[in-house]
Amino acid sequence: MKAIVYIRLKTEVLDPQGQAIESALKNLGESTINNIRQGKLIEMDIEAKNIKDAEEKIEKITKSLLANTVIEEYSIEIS
Amino acid sequence: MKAIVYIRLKTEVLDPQGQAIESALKNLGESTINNIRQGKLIEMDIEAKNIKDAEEKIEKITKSLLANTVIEEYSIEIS
Amino acid sequence: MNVTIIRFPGTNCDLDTANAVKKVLGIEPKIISCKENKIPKSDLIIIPGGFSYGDYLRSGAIAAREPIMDDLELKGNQGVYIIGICNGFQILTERKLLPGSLLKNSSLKFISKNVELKITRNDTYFTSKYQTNEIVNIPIAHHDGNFFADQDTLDSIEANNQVAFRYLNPVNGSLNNIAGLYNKNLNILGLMPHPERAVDIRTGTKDGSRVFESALNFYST
Amino acid sequence: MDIYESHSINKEEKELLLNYLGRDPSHTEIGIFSVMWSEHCSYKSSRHWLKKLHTKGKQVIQGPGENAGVVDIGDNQAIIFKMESHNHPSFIEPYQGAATGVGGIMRDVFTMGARPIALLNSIRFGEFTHPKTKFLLSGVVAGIGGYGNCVGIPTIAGETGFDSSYNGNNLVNAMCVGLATKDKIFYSKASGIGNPVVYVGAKTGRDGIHGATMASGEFDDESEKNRPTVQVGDPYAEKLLLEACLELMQKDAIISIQDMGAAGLTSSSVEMADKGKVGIELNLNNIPTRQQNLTAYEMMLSESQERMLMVLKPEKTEIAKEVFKKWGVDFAIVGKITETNNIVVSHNGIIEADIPIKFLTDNAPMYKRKKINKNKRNQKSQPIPSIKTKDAILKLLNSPNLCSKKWVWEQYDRTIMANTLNDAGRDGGIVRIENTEKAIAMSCDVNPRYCHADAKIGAMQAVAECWRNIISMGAKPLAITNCLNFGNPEKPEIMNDFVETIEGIRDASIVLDFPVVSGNVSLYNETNGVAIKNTPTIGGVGLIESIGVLDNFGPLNIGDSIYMIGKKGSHLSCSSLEEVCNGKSSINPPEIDLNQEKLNGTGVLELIQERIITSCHDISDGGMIVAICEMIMMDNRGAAINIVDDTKMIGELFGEDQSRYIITIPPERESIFEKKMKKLGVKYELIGCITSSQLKINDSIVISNNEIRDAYESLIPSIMNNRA
Ligand SMILES: Nc1ncnc2c1ncn2[C@@H]1O[C@H](COP(=O)(O)OP(=O)(O)O)[C@@H](O)[C@H]1O
Ligand SMILES: [Mg+2]
Repeated sequence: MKAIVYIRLKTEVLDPQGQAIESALKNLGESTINNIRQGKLIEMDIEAKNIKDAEEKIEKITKSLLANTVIEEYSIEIS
Repeated sequence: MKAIVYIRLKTEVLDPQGQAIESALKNLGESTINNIRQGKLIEMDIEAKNIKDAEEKIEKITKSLLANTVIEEYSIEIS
Repeated sequence: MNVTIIRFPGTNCDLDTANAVKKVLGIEPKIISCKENKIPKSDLIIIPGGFSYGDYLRSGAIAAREPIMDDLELKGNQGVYIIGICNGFQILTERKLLPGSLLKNSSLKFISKNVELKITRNDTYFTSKYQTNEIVNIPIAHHDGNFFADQDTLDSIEANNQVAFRYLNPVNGSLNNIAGLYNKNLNILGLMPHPERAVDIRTGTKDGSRVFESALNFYST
Repeated sequence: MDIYESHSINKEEKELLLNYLGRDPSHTEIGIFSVMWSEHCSYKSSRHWLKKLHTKGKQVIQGPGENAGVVDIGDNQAIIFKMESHNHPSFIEPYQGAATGVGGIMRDVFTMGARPIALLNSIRFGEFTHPKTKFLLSGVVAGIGGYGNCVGIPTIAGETGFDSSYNGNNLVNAMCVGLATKDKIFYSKASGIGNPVVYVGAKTGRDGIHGATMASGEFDDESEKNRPTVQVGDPYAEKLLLEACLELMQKDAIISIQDMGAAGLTSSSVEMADKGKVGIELNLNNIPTRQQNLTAYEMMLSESQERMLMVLKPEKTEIAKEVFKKWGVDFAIVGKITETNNIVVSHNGIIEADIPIKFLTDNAPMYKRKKINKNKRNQKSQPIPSIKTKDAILKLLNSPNLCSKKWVWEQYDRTIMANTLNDAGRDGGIVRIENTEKAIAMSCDVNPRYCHADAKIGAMQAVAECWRNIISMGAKPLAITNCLNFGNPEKPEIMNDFVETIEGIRDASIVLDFPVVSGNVSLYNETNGVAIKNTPTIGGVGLIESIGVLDNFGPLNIGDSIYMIGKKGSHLSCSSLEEVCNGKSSINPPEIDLNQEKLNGTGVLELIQERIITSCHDISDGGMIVAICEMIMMDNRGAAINIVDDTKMIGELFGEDQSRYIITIPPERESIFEKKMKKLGVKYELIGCITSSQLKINDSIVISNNEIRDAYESLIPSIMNNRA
């Protein structure tokens, strides 16, 4: 199975990268794009009996390693 | 409208981050997860007449700024 | 006094830190690998700077989950003194032994320079040789030193007087200009500046020596 | 296009190859020939001329020809250093191109047994206003910092330049300096028939298999994206490889060792065997790979980073394996040394290549390309437009080439290892040797404007400027490395400049006893027929025997007198003033008298060593006044300058006459100083004194520290902070 974990900074955490991209776009004359935020995605292959099993496993590693829940939130997609 | 750009390293480009995460998981005893690759996601609000218009705009800024097409590939999602 | 330095793969300030301890305290510290099961009995444990595991994923994230960190946490809870310098600070926050988190510098660039720091209090194990409110000059060299904590956490840090050092001028976006931080019990210190690079006037500043001298002072009295 | 052409093997080379082999080569063999006969590996245009460099001296332990040069610094210690270009990769992908450039040069140094102690770099970009410049500058600087900072080696000096000739070809020259024990230096010469050939480091992927050397009918079925030409650096892997190699080097297990740089496994195995006059056999099934199904061709040509090849003592293989296991680095026995004098490559039981090594090395093509001397000299110098002196000073300080490069070097960790003795912004960098009183001073220099005007004089000046910078830091210059960046050598005028450059470097290094111990050539830096200005970057190292001499040296003291060493300035053509005010410069650089250079420099060094003077800075680009401004800004002081003859003011302030220094002396030591200079026959002149603030010239020109600082420091941030 394939899994993707999407990791985003919590809304209240400042995102200087998103801001930098936004101001670069503004400099290029692009003003219709706003609220840019940058996150991560982590993709992997996983061996598991079924989707639920996979989900549990991914949830576990995400909480324990992939995301830092002090500043980040995440979502998981399995296919 | 909201747009998300997903940016991934091209398949054959070395991904030291993915490798490091994978071996960290192995050290933590997790051996059913393989081929980890790390990518980015960039989210934004966009004003556009319609989806097609938005897509074109996002495509343009992705090529020119968000993604490094020498080593990365991307996909765009608009909602 | 027994000083132990923990080295992770990618740590690169281990030797500098050991040299500083030797130079300032005349003590030969023990450098151990994070692959050891246990940390030897120590009066002071130092997690030095560097790029543990390449700083991949997040700075300090992978190192914070090493088995040896269980023992470090245990010792920290028992009151053993611990310093995390730069990457060591990041590891300690990732392990949640210190509150908050260290984000990318607001400039998004690596910053290497000497900065002025204000000593917040001198009644701790790590700062007794400084004066309260004294301004000192110590180098920083990091990409992810932008201290962040949610408002409640930040309020409690301030209320408990847990800030150890503040940048005199904003450098990296840190909230409240926090450059270094104690845990509630004041036995764990994390700081972004590198005191081990400031122990010899020939390299520009000697203001970092007193972090180590304070520890020795405490030990010998 | 036939398969040879698509591998950049021309008709004559094809004939030569077929003649040598007496049969049709396999695809893998064509690949091997193509990389080994490429300009980059074979030095086919430059080999003949490089032999003319001056490479000897009693300080030299190893000159050019090994992975890096080695000089003696006494006490059984040696300094190992080299500079290398990564121009093309950093134009395609600035971050990774620059990062892997740093990684590559570091491996060249630690492969010889040295622990790297400092990094330097010389980087050049197109005009400030060119659309790509910002992108390239920010990527290159982040890449250099990203790699060196992570491995943990201080990047302590370098130079950053801008010129329209680099619009289509930026330059990234990285230098690494390492410290070794003199009797524990490792070389690449393989020996011992039957000894195991061992691969260590990162796994091999399809990185960097270059389009030009591979596009061919049968290979087109693989999609483009499967063949990334861009290598991604992994500094974390490098750090582990570095520590593992240095640890193994303590265990008397290594017979020879060689990093895998350009042309990866092919060139490393061929070079090791060639040096030892032995054969080598590789079984590619044992190569650690990142992807499945790599072909022999791909494995032989891959330029994956962070890899090394070694020949080990057979009885020590297990010990070696343990060391690498401990550091988490791949270790594989991939072949053995043979007596055949051939390189034999097998994969899946099939012999993919079997080539006599000498065909790839000694017998590789070598060209004595045509050269034409198009004398560009003697164009009339252009009149300097009338500009107020004060405005001219500020304009120069605010120009791309002379302004502060703090924006650049603040991104480099300069203090790691805790031995950096002077901060950036001085003449170069100094690092102390741990547990000794010694220190090493280093600098990289070249003035492409002079080299463009006159290749030979420009080259002499590059060597001399580097020498001067090292002297200014109180060090005795030891030796140099170089990176010769030029356009297309098939153009006779460029070839001519290349040859004159070598002559210039040779002449200067002979007179100054500053031999070349390593280097690199980068040709074809051309886009759409426009070549870069000749850029022979010189990187030098010098020795400070006792760092005590630096204790009261450096910071300016109010009341000290300012002297100039050397003759009064007057030469304005080809100067920065001309370039900045006229937008172009004339083709008439200042002359250089190497004997005078030596006399002045030796005198200054004695002044520092005898603690007579309190600070020193060389005069280069921008002339005397720019040097003075740089000095007073560093320490936030002022200066009062007297120019006796007002009509000669511009020449004295901005002239770029060579072999000159600014020094400061406490008034009470002036008489010893003067006596000494007279005895040595060195010209000097009192030009003013250090004050607490502002620059004052003849009471008529006054510039505040804020004005100077603002002009000097604002340019790059104002442009760069304007981007993502
Ligand atoms: N790319 C760079 N990397 C590191 N240091 C640099 C770089 N560019 C400039 N510097 C530093 O800035 C200072 C001034 O550079 P430069 O004008 O080239 O010096 P000089 O003319 O004395 O050789 C030097 O200390 C140099 O080391
Ligand atoms: Mg200089």
